[in-house]
Formats: sequence, C-alpha cells, structure tokens
Amino acid sequence: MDKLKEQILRTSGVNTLKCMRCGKCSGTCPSYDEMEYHPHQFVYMVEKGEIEPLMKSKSLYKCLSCFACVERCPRNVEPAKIVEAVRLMVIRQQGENHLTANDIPDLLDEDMPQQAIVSAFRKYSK
Amino acid sequence: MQVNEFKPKIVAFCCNWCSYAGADLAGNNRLNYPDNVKIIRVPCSCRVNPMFILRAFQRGADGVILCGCHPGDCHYTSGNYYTRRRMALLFSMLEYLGIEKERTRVEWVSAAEGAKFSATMNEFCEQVAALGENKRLEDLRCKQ
Amino acid sequence: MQRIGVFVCWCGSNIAATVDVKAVAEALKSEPGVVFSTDYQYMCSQAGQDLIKEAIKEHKLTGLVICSCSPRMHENTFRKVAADSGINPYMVEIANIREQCSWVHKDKAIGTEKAIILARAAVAKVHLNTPLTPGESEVTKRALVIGGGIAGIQTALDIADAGYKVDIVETKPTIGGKMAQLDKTFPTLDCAACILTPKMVEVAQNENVRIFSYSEVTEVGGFVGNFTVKIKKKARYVKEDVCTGCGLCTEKCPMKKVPNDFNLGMNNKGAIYIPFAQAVPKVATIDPNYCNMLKNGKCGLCAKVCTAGAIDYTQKDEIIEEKYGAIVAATGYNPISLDKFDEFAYNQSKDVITSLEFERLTNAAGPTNGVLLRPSDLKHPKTIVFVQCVGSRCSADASKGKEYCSKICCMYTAKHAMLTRDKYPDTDVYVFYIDVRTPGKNFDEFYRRAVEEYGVHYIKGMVGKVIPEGDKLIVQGSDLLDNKQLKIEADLVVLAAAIEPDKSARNLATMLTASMDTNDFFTEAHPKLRPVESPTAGIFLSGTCQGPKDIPETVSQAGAAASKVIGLLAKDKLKGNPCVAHSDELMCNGCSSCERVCPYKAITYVDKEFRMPDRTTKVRRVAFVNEAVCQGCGACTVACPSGAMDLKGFKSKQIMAEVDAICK
Amino acid sequence: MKVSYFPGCTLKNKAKDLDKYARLCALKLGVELEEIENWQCCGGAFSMGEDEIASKLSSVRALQYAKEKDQYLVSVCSACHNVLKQTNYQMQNNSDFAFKANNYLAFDNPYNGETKVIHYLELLRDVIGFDKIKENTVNPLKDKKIAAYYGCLLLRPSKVLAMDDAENPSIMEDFIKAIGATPVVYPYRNECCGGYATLEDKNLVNKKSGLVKNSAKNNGADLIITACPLCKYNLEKNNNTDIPVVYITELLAEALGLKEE
Amino acid sequence: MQTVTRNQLVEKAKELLNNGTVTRVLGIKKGEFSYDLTPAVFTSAEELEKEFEFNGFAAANFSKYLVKLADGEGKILVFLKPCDSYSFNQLLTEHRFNRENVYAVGIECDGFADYKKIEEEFNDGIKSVEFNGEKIEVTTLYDGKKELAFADYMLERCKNCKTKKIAAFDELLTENSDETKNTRFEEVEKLEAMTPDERYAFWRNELSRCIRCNACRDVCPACTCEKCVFNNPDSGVENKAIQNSFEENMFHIIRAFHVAGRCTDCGECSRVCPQHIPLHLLNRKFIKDINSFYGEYQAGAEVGNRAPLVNYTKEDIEPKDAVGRGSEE
Repeated sequence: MDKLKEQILRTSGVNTLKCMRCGKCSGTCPSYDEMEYHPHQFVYMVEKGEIEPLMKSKSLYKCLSCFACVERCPRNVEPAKIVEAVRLMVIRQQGENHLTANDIPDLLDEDMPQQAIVSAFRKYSK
Repeated sequence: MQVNEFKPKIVAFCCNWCSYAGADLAGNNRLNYPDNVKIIRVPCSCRVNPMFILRAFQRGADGVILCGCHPGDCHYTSGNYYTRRRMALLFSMLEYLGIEKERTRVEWVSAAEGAKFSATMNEFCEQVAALGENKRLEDLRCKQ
Repeated sequence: MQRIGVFVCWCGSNIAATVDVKAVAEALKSEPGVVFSTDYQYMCSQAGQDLIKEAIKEHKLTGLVICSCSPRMHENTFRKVAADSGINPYMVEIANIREQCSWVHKDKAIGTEKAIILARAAVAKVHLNTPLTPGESEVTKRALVIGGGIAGIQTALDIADAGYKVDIVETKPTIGGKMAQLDKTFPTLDCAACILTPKMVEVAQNENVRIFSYSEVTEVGGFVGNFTVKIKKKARYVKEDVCTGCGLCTEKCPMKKVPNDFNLGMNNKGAIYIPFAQAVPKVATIDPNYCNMLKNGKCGLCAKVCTAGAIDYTQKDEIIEEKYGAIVAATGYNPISLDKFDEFAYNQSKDVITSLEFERLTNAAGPTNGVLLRPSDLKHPKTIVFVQCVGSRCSADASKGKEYCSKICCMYTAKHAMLTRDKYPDTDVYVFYIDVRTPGKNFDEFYRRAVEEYGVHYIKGMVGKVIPEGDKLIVQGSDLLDNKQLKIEADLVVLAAAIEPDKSARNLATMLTASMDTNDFFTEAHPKLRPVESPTAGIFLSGTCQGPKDIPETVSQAGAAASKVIGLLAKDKLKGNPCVAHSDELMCNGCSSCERVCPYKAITYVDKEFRMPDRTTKVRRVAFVNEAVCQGCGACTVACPSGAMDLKGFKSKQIMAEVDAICK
Repeated sequence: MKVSYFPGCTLKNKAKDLDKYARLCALKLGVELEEIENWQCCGGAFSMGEDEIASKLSSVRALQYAKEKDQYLVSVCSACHNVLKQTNYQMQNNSDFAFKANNYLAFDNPYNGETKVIHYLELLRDVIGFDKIKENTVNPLKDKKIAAYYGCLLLRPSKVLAMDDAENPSIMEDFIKAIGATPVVYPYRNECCGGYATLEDKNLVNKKSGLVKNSAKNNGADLIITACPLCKYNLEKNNNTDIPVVYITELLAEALGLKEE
Repeated sequence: MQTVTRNQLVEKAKELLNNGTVTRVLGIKKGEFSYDLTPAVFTSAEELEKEFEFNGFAAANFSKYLVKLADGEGKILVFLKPCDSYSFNQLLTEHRFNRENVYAVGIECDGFADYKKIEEEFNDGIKSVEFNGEKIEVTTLYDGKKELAFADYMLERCKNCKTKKIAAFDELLTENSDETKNTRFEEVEKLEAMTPDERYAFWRNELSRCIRCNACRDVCPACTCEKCVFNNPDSGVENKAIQNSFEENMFHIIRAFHVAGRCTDCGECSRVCPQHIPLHLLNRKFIKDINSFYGEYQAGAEVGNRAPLVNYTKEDIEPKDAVGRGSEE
C-alpha cells in the first residue's frame, strides 16, 4: 500500500472501506462551502491513495472538529478523523505549521478567549 | 518442516452443523492445516462429554480442541452455551491440576469460516507442539 | 462380531492424487472385523454403488465404512445403498478423506497415513453401531398461522384450499396487517384495499379457516405433527358473534380522544372502535385504557345504543388450547423507531413523517380522506423531500440503525413520488438516494417513469440535517454528482424508515424453539434450498418475519410455506431422526438435569415400578425421551450424572472408540 | 460532597464569571468544586490522531488525580469537558494508547479509565438534581425566554459524551425550566459556531454564529446561554443580530440569588 | 464443642416417635470408642436410650442416607446440621427422595473434631477421647491423659465453616443463625498462585496416594447415582479397582466434574479419606470458579435451584478467558 495512505489510516484509525458513499458527512458539514475538498472526498481520495492534493488543500484548516460527520455517519467511518490525520501529516513536517507564534498578535483582539488560541494551535501546528 | 520435528496428536471435536462444515469448507478451498489434526464429528459441541477429552489425553493426545457454532447460532439453539460453561470449568480445573492450558481450547467456527478453521488448527498445533508431549495425563499402558 | 467392508473412493484424482487409495484399502484389511476392503474411482456412481451391493452380498457384510468425501455430501447415498441391500442404513460410517484429508494435505505419504487413521476410527465406530429405526408419530391435520397480514392470509387460504383446517391468530382486532394500511401498490399502482379486502373476506368465509383476532399465542408445546398451542383471546368487551358491525357505538362513544393507531396516531378514534370499514371480523372492540365504563364504571353509552346487545363489560381474557400439525410464523414487520435519528427532526416537527404515515395521508380512508395535506397546518405541501435509507444499511458499530437493506423503500418511495407528481403536478418532489435498488419485474421501469415521465428530482446523496425553521423545513444534504451541499426549503419531509421484525417475534421464536438471526428475523433451514422452513421441524416461515420483502414476494413465499404445510399434513405418519437420546431407566436417577438442558422439552418424567434384587418393588422417577421431539443434540447426555442418557448413533462408547483409534 | 474540578485556561482568565459562579452555585447546592492541583491546559481541542499521545497526557493526569480522590471529574467549559471525556474513553477502549500513556506518566497505579467524567450540567442533573435547583431558586426567571446553545462539543460524539440525545437534547432546556424560565427550542442549537477558526477565518465564523443567533431570535428567544467561552465569544462577535449571550452559571447564580451586581 | 447435646436429640426423637410423627429415627450408633460412630436407624425409645450417640466426632452428613431410607413405612426423623441441610435440599432438587416421608429437625453446629489430627498427635495407643467444653481429653496407653484445645483439632471444613445457617427443616431444635465465613477458598487461592509445574507436583503427590477405596464417592451426598459410571462397563470409564495412573489422572477429575455445580461443599470426601487427600480442594475450585464466572451460587440453598451447569446466559465467559482467571484475581 501507498505509504502516505498507510500512515493516514494508521493515524486516523479509520477503515475507509466501510464508507458506502452516501455523502451524509458532506450533507451535514457546516464548513462545506469553505472547502475545496469535502468530507466524503477526503474519505474517498484517501481510499484511492490521492493524498497529496488533500495535503496541499486549504480545506484541511476549515474543518471545525465539530464531530457532526462523526455523529451522523451511518457507517461509523468518522470522516473528521481522516481530515485530522491528513492535517497532522502536514503539520508534523518540518516548517509546515499552518500557524506560528509570530502570526498570533495580529489575529488577537482583547476579548478573545485563550481557548481559541490553544485549540487553534492544537489543530494548526506542531 | 523438519522431518524429526515433534508432531503433536490433536483431537478435534467438531459439531456437525457449523464447525464440521467449516472444516469441509477449508477443504473445498484447499486451506492447509497439519495432518496431525483428526476430526471427530459430533451432532453438537454439547455432545462432548469432558470424559471424552480426558480419554483423549489418557490415550496419548497432546492437545484437544472443541469446535462449535458461534454462541447464538447453535443449530439446537442453546447447545453451545452449555458447552461454553462445561469447558470453562473443565479447562480451568485441568489448569489447576497443572495441565498446561495451551493444550485445551474451544473455538467457535461457523460453516462459513473455512479460513478460520484452518488458521485455528495451524495455530493450535503450533501452540501444542511448543509444549512438547503430553506426559501429565497420558497413560502409558494405553499407548502401543 | 461385525463383518465390515471398507470402500475407498478415489473421487477421480481428488482423493487419489494425495492419498494412496490402494495402500489405504490394503492397510484396512488387517483391521479386526474387516472382511473386505477395496477401492474404486467413483464410489458414489452407479457402478460404485453396485460394487458395494455386490460386496455386501458376497461377503455377508454387516457394516460399511466408506472412505470418501464429507458425509455431508453422500452419507445419505451410501445409507440408501445399505438399505437397498438389506443392511440397516445406520450401519454405515463415512471416513472423510477428501475435504479433511486429501484436499488439505499435499504430501502423499502424509495424506495416506492420515486417511488410514480416519478409516480406522470409522471402523472402530462401526463395530459399536447398532441398527436404528426412525420412530413414527401421527400428524394432526390442522395448521396454525400466526399473523393475519397478507402473508398469513395467503398461507391460510392456500392450506384451506387443499382441504385442511387452518387457524389464524392475529393480535390486532382485524386481519389485514400492514397491507391494509397502504394506499396503492407498486409497480402496478392498483389500490391495496381493492386487492386485499376480497382476500380478507374470502378467508373469513372459508369454512376451513378460523380467525382468532385480538388474540395471542401464549404457549407452544409438542413437536412436528403434534403441537399443542395455547391461544389467549383478549377480552374485546364485545360479543364477537352478536355484534353486527353497524358502527353505531363507535359514533356515539363520548370518548373521542383515543389516538387512532390504524392511522398511526395522525387522528383520533373512540374508545370503542372498528379499525376500518372493511375490517375482518367487522366487530367493535373497546380499548380498556380509555373506556370510562371500564375505567371507573361511568358511561355505558355503547351498551345502551347497541341494538344487538353485543356489549359485555365483564368479558375476560379467554385461553383456548388447540392441537396443530404445523405452525407458520407470519408475524410481519414495523418501521423502526426514529428516536435515534433526530437529525431528521422527526420528533421536532410534525411535518417530518415516515413513509407509512405518508401512505395514510394519501389513502382515501386516511385522516385527510386522501387529500395530501401536511399534518402541522393541513396545507398542501408544495415541496416534498423524500429521504431514503433512514436507519437501513448502518454499520454494526454505528450504534443505531440496521445493517441490512430494507429492500422495499426504493420502490415505495418511487411510488410516493410518482403519485404525488401525478395528483399534484405543481408540487416539487426530491428524492435523496444512496443507491436506487429496483431488481424485480417492471421495477426499474417504474422508477425510470417516476424520473422521466413525472419529473421527480432524484439526488444522489444523503440528507445531513433537517432544520425546521418557521413553517419550512430546510433540508440540508449533499448532491454528490454535482459536488454541492444543497439546502432545500421543503414543506414536508418523508423518511423511508428501515423496517424491522415485529417485537413479538422474539418471544414467539423462543416458544417455537425456532432460531433467529441477530436482527430478530426468523432463520430459514437453508438460505437457498429451504427458504420457507425454519430449522425446527414443523415450523414454517411466511412473509417479512423471515426478511424484508415486498408484497409479490411475500405472497409467493406464503404459497410456498403453505405447500410445505400441505406436504406435511398430507402424511398420516412422520418418520423421525433415529439418532435421538435414549435413557436407560435402570440407571436413571430422575434428577431432572437432562430435562433442564433440553432445548426442545423432549424429556418428561414418569414414575415407574422397579423390581429390586430382594424381590420388593420400588417406584422411581425416571426420564422418558419423546423421540419425535428430540432433535439429537446430546446436551442431556453430558448433563446426566449417571450416564443413563446416551445418544443413539453417537453413543459415548462409539465416540470414545474413535478417540482411541485416533490416539493410537 | 466534593468533586474534582478542572477549570481550564479560559475560566482562569477571560471567563472568570463562568468559573466563579460555577463554584458559588455548586456550593449553595451542596457540592464543593475542588480544583485539581497543578492542572495543565487540556489543549482546547481533542486531537483525533490515534498516535497522538503527548497532547492528551495533561488530561490523563487530571483523570488520575480524580481517581485517587475517588471523585467525579467535573468541568464547566465544553471544550475541556470534551477533551477529558474523549481522552478517558480512549484510556478505556484503546489498550495500546493506555499502555503508552501510562508508560509516559509512570504512575504508581496505572490509570485505565476508572474516573467518571461529568459536565457541570450533568452534575446539576444527575448528582444534585434539577428538583433541588428548583427548590433553591429564589429569583425565578419567569418571563425570560431562553435559548440553550449546546454547540458541538457538549454532545458529540454522543457515543463518547453520552450526556444527551445529540440531535434532540433536553438537558439545558430542563435546566432552564428548573430556574423558572421558558426554554426556546430552535434547530441550530447543536450546530457549530465556527470554533477555533475564529483566529483566521472571521467570515466563516460570522456565518455560522449568525445562523445560530438568527435562529434563536426568530424562535422568540431573548437570551442565549452557553457553557463554552469560545462559543460565547464567537456569538458575541457576530453583530447581525442583537441578542445577549450569557454563561449557564451566571444565569444559575441569578436564579439562586448569588449574582453580584 | 457442640451446644446441642445427645440428650436433647434423644428426647426430641422419643417425643416424635411417641406422638407418631415419625416411625424411625436416623442417627448415630455408639461404637467401642467415642470416635467409632456408625449411622443407624432407631425405631424405639429403648434403642435410642441404649445406643444413640452424638458427640464431637458425629460429623457424618445424614442426608445421603435418605435416598435409601425415605421409602419405608411412615416418616423418618433426620437431624440436619447446616452442612446436611444443603445436601438435603440439593437431593430434593434432584428428586432423590420424597420430602413427605421425612421429618427434619434443624440443629445448630459448632464444628466437629478431626480424629485423624488427634491420632497424628499421639501416634498410637489412644484409649479414649472425651469432650469437655472447649477441651478434648485424650487418654492414651503410654502418656496417660492429655488435654487438647478443641479449636485446634477441628475438621478443616469446620474451621472454614461456610455458613451456620440451616437451610431446611420442619422444626428447629435450636436457634438458626446467619453467620457466614469466607475463608474456604484460601487454600485454593494458594494453589492458583503456584506455577503449573508446582501445582502438578502438588496434585501428583496427593493423588498418587489414592488407594481407590471409593470412600469419598460412597460418602458423598452428591454421588447417589443408581449406577456409578465407574462401575458401568458401558460408560467407557469403568474402573472399579486401583490402576496405576487412573486415580491420579482421571478418577478424581471425573468425580469432581460429576458433582460440579451440585456439590454443597460439605467436606465429607476429605473427612473420610483414609489417605488424607484434600479432595475438597478440587470441589472448591469448581465452586470458586462457578462463583466468579457465573455469580455466587450455593448448591442446596433452595430446593429447585437451577445448577450452573444446566444453565447459561448468553454473555457467559469464554473458556479461553476463564482459564487461569482465578490466579489473576
């Protein structure tokens, strides 16, 4: 098997073969319109081994980890875990952090809770 | 395989409806398993009296495995549930008497699980072979 | 001492390629008791069979060992050969040297050695075999059909037509089942009532059929040909034979707020009711949970208006006991509860309904008299979204829904969509589908017509969420082919809920000792070759209790089940399986252990007088096996502490002889 | 009764009210929130990678702390709660992960998911009981129509969070009823506010939060309550709709007469 | 020392004989020595006065005798100690005698002395053993009179008495008690903690002493089969007399399995074993496993209970998970 795909499957713990291509994940995704690749495509493309386009896509950072797709998937595929695994694969690479400490001051306002910063860091950088 | 490698004697009791059919399926699909496994057909795993198992050990078997339908799938609806209790207690007792627990096994094999049958037998044989001959329960006089 | 013949089959090269068949035949010659041993290319062929028959004659054989393929293949063939030659068929044992030897070993020396051992074990067993004769039992010429839907009705009609008596037990006050609730049927679009109600009348008028409506099976005993069944006739507080079904009471009943379950709670009925106009039997029933007279003794209006004098507030449940030769389960299905799927807002909006509710909404006898009005405000819905596969095809670890495809939803949804567009062309109809599955005569054509002629919008994708906003339902789902997320403003959402077996089926299966799968569908004896029989002898399956199916399939299965029942009832006596348990009364302690493990209630106890060594007599309780009920599992033989219980054909000594032969 | 309490970073800072009133109200209702010593930030979001271990260790430490005290582990912040519950679930069901986590932390007694993690709302419902809140309500919020905002983290994944029906929840509505107000049920109450995307995609967050606020308002609510500081922030930053957002604990304090003016 | 006295029992027996409640009394007959006791049937007040005995050695479980004796004319009186009462119920569950033919008087029990232990203490030459309160007075040929503490010389089963509750009776002669103790599995646990080799060595040492006198089987209240499998040529395990390894390998395992789930742990097997083999450790292993796998179960606690081996649940433990579980707990 393709190494990238193997790594994604291991990190995510997802069995992409369980997907029956119903598209409910994409029907439910709140970030759908912001995404170039949608949740069902993440699952399908990983299954086909087309990982690189996903790694390059901004869609990775649009997933809100809201678990709606995980909750509603009739096949218990857990698409969010696939998105997360691809994102981890990217940000674990040297110099590929999507967010760095230097970016932060510009993004802040005085009401913003710490929670926003720590969770964004957890999702966007290593 | 080396020629002089120890080949344990394995008696496999198989229920007629699931496991025996599973073994047949292994045959149909040409899934090899050691020849030292010999199958005895019983209508249901619950037909297997602990005395048969002790008898096998007494007569020189090195391992005994009992195969039946998966719990809930018994052809006779509940036979294998009794098997499960009987064998849990018997095997626990044998272990308590110092008989290696790796010599006994219950496995649920359905009529569709030819691959599982073959894999189980390979694994069980290997496991028993690693223990060597059963000396603790056999009766030398029963051997020829 | 037995005179045993050993017959080693080559099975062409199947066996002969890995087992030296001649060496096996030769080796077996020296086994004690073996007087003849030979090999042949195809033992199961006519020539092979003749060879065995010759040998039996020539060598006066008393027992046969056939070294061949699995006994599951040809045991019966060789038993018949034995019987034809005057040997008891149970004096035959098979050594499985194909599936469990030649096919799984490659080395010929090893295969040959194992084949010899397997043959020896079979010889050791045959030495201890005894002739067995199957027992015979009488057949009660009456059948019971449990469930009065289309499956039960058709089964009963077919059995009755063959001249046998048959009883239908139905829990509801009327027969008719789900089909009575449907509007039109696919793919012909004829109205369900028009084709069902004549059958209901026919079954009611057939002199061979009795209908126990508003009744339940509470106890099943006995065995194939001889079942004893207890049926509880629930008190309906109306004398069934007196009530004329005029319906006056139902109009006068002051209690009007009883949810009408026939219309799935979408409107109300009285506390005394007749489910629908064509109900069979057409008699009233009082719901004791709502009737004021039954609850607190105040009212009694129905009794006053009933000119026939049919009302009886003192009626009690009644237990009827009847004997049957065969039982047919036809318990049907229900849509699943949608509580776990509230992303579709079924519990949050009245305008999200199930397909069965949609049937009632479009049915002329339904709550809206057949005019399609949505439940919340009784307005015409202008946009309707149908969602398929709600709760079907879910993976086992998804912790909700069913793993199987409910099979009928694609077709009825196409029907609903088509009928809506036909009657209300100004309505937009969308169907979200994962796959459209339409195998069946004229089925796909039907679905294509919905798309091509009626302009139903089929969208490949699934709905993620239904958002009730104002008086609209925003249906958010994906259109996979267009790679878009859609938000459709709908007025009505119809969910094709998965179907599941009726809840009563599990309890019934226990009573019948019939097996079920993990989804509570009854299991058939063989998925291909015995699809309408349960593995338990004398129990047959009809309709959706066995698996999801549509009406044509149900009716054909009902006919098939009926033909199996007729085949059984046509026999005067039944032959059983002779490999059954037998208790040696001299050794039996009467301890009940065997009775407790018997899955078939085949063991009873009798007090028997025994002569003691000192010439006195003693009465002891001993086990008695009903050989017609016993299926021969052997659970009792191990439970028996004294070893009094043994299993014919698989006696302890026989099995131990095999063990000894193998371990030698 | 005492319970272990994991406040989380934001409650120590921007969301002090959420924290303060949580403690005060619980105390009034007979439960002392004992802050875990030396707790470390949960990380804000649960990392779904099966091979992510280090990022979950702070949660395991908190869980072990509660286990040793034999107490419930309570948090108010939806995000902390979600991370703690998911980590606990992984400790229970993923033996490989549990083995590695225990190896890292080198506890005397290994931790295997023994602690029961509950959200503050569960504490109110299951331990204290909404009836008791009703009894202690001195200032019933009679005329208030309140929209409960669950967001995503409080309910999902429901297999793990196991707190309420994820699609049609009732715990916050029942809470609102207990303090004498009228709950407003609206369809967006369990949809995402946009979460941490607020840091870089204001537009996305604005859209998502707008849907929630509009929906609440359209259904007649005059107030939204939440348990999550980030939700509150995101909702408040959206100024298309004018509807106040407050923490559940603030509202509870008001009802119990503990609110400082 | 027993609180219940011989005279109490004799008086009760006479009363029930006189008023016609029973026609026979099951009890113990005096022997030459105080420890030499034989169960017997008494039919008259005179016999009772003369020969009835009850002392610190009267440990025999009476229930098994009812299988043969509960058939005669009229009712038979049996005195049930807690241990006996469980066997009594178990036998009733298995329909082994007719309850209506028995009148059961429950008597409390404070434990019995183990003659084998006393004997070991004195090698040989014991002339008499008397019971006096908490003391046992032993007179020997060589050492004269010696006093032993009763508590130190109790039967193993009494030291680890599982319960003092009398589970079946028509009337109680003394108080019933709820006292229970949970020490009886300690020995089993010790064995479980050993390695298989150590266990094998332990059991080989014990079981190799077996002389196949069959006393364990003959005294066992669960062994009441019309025909014992060991005497039955058709059973495949027929074996009436000693063979070299059958005893060590088969006999005791088969016997223990046969009574598994039905054994009430009355301890008679170990008490009567002339070779001092701790047979109860086999039965208790089964009981311990049953309790841990399928929930607490006491055979004979109630009449009609379904024994664990003729019962099941769909969630039962798998054999592979069951084996060796004892040592992990």
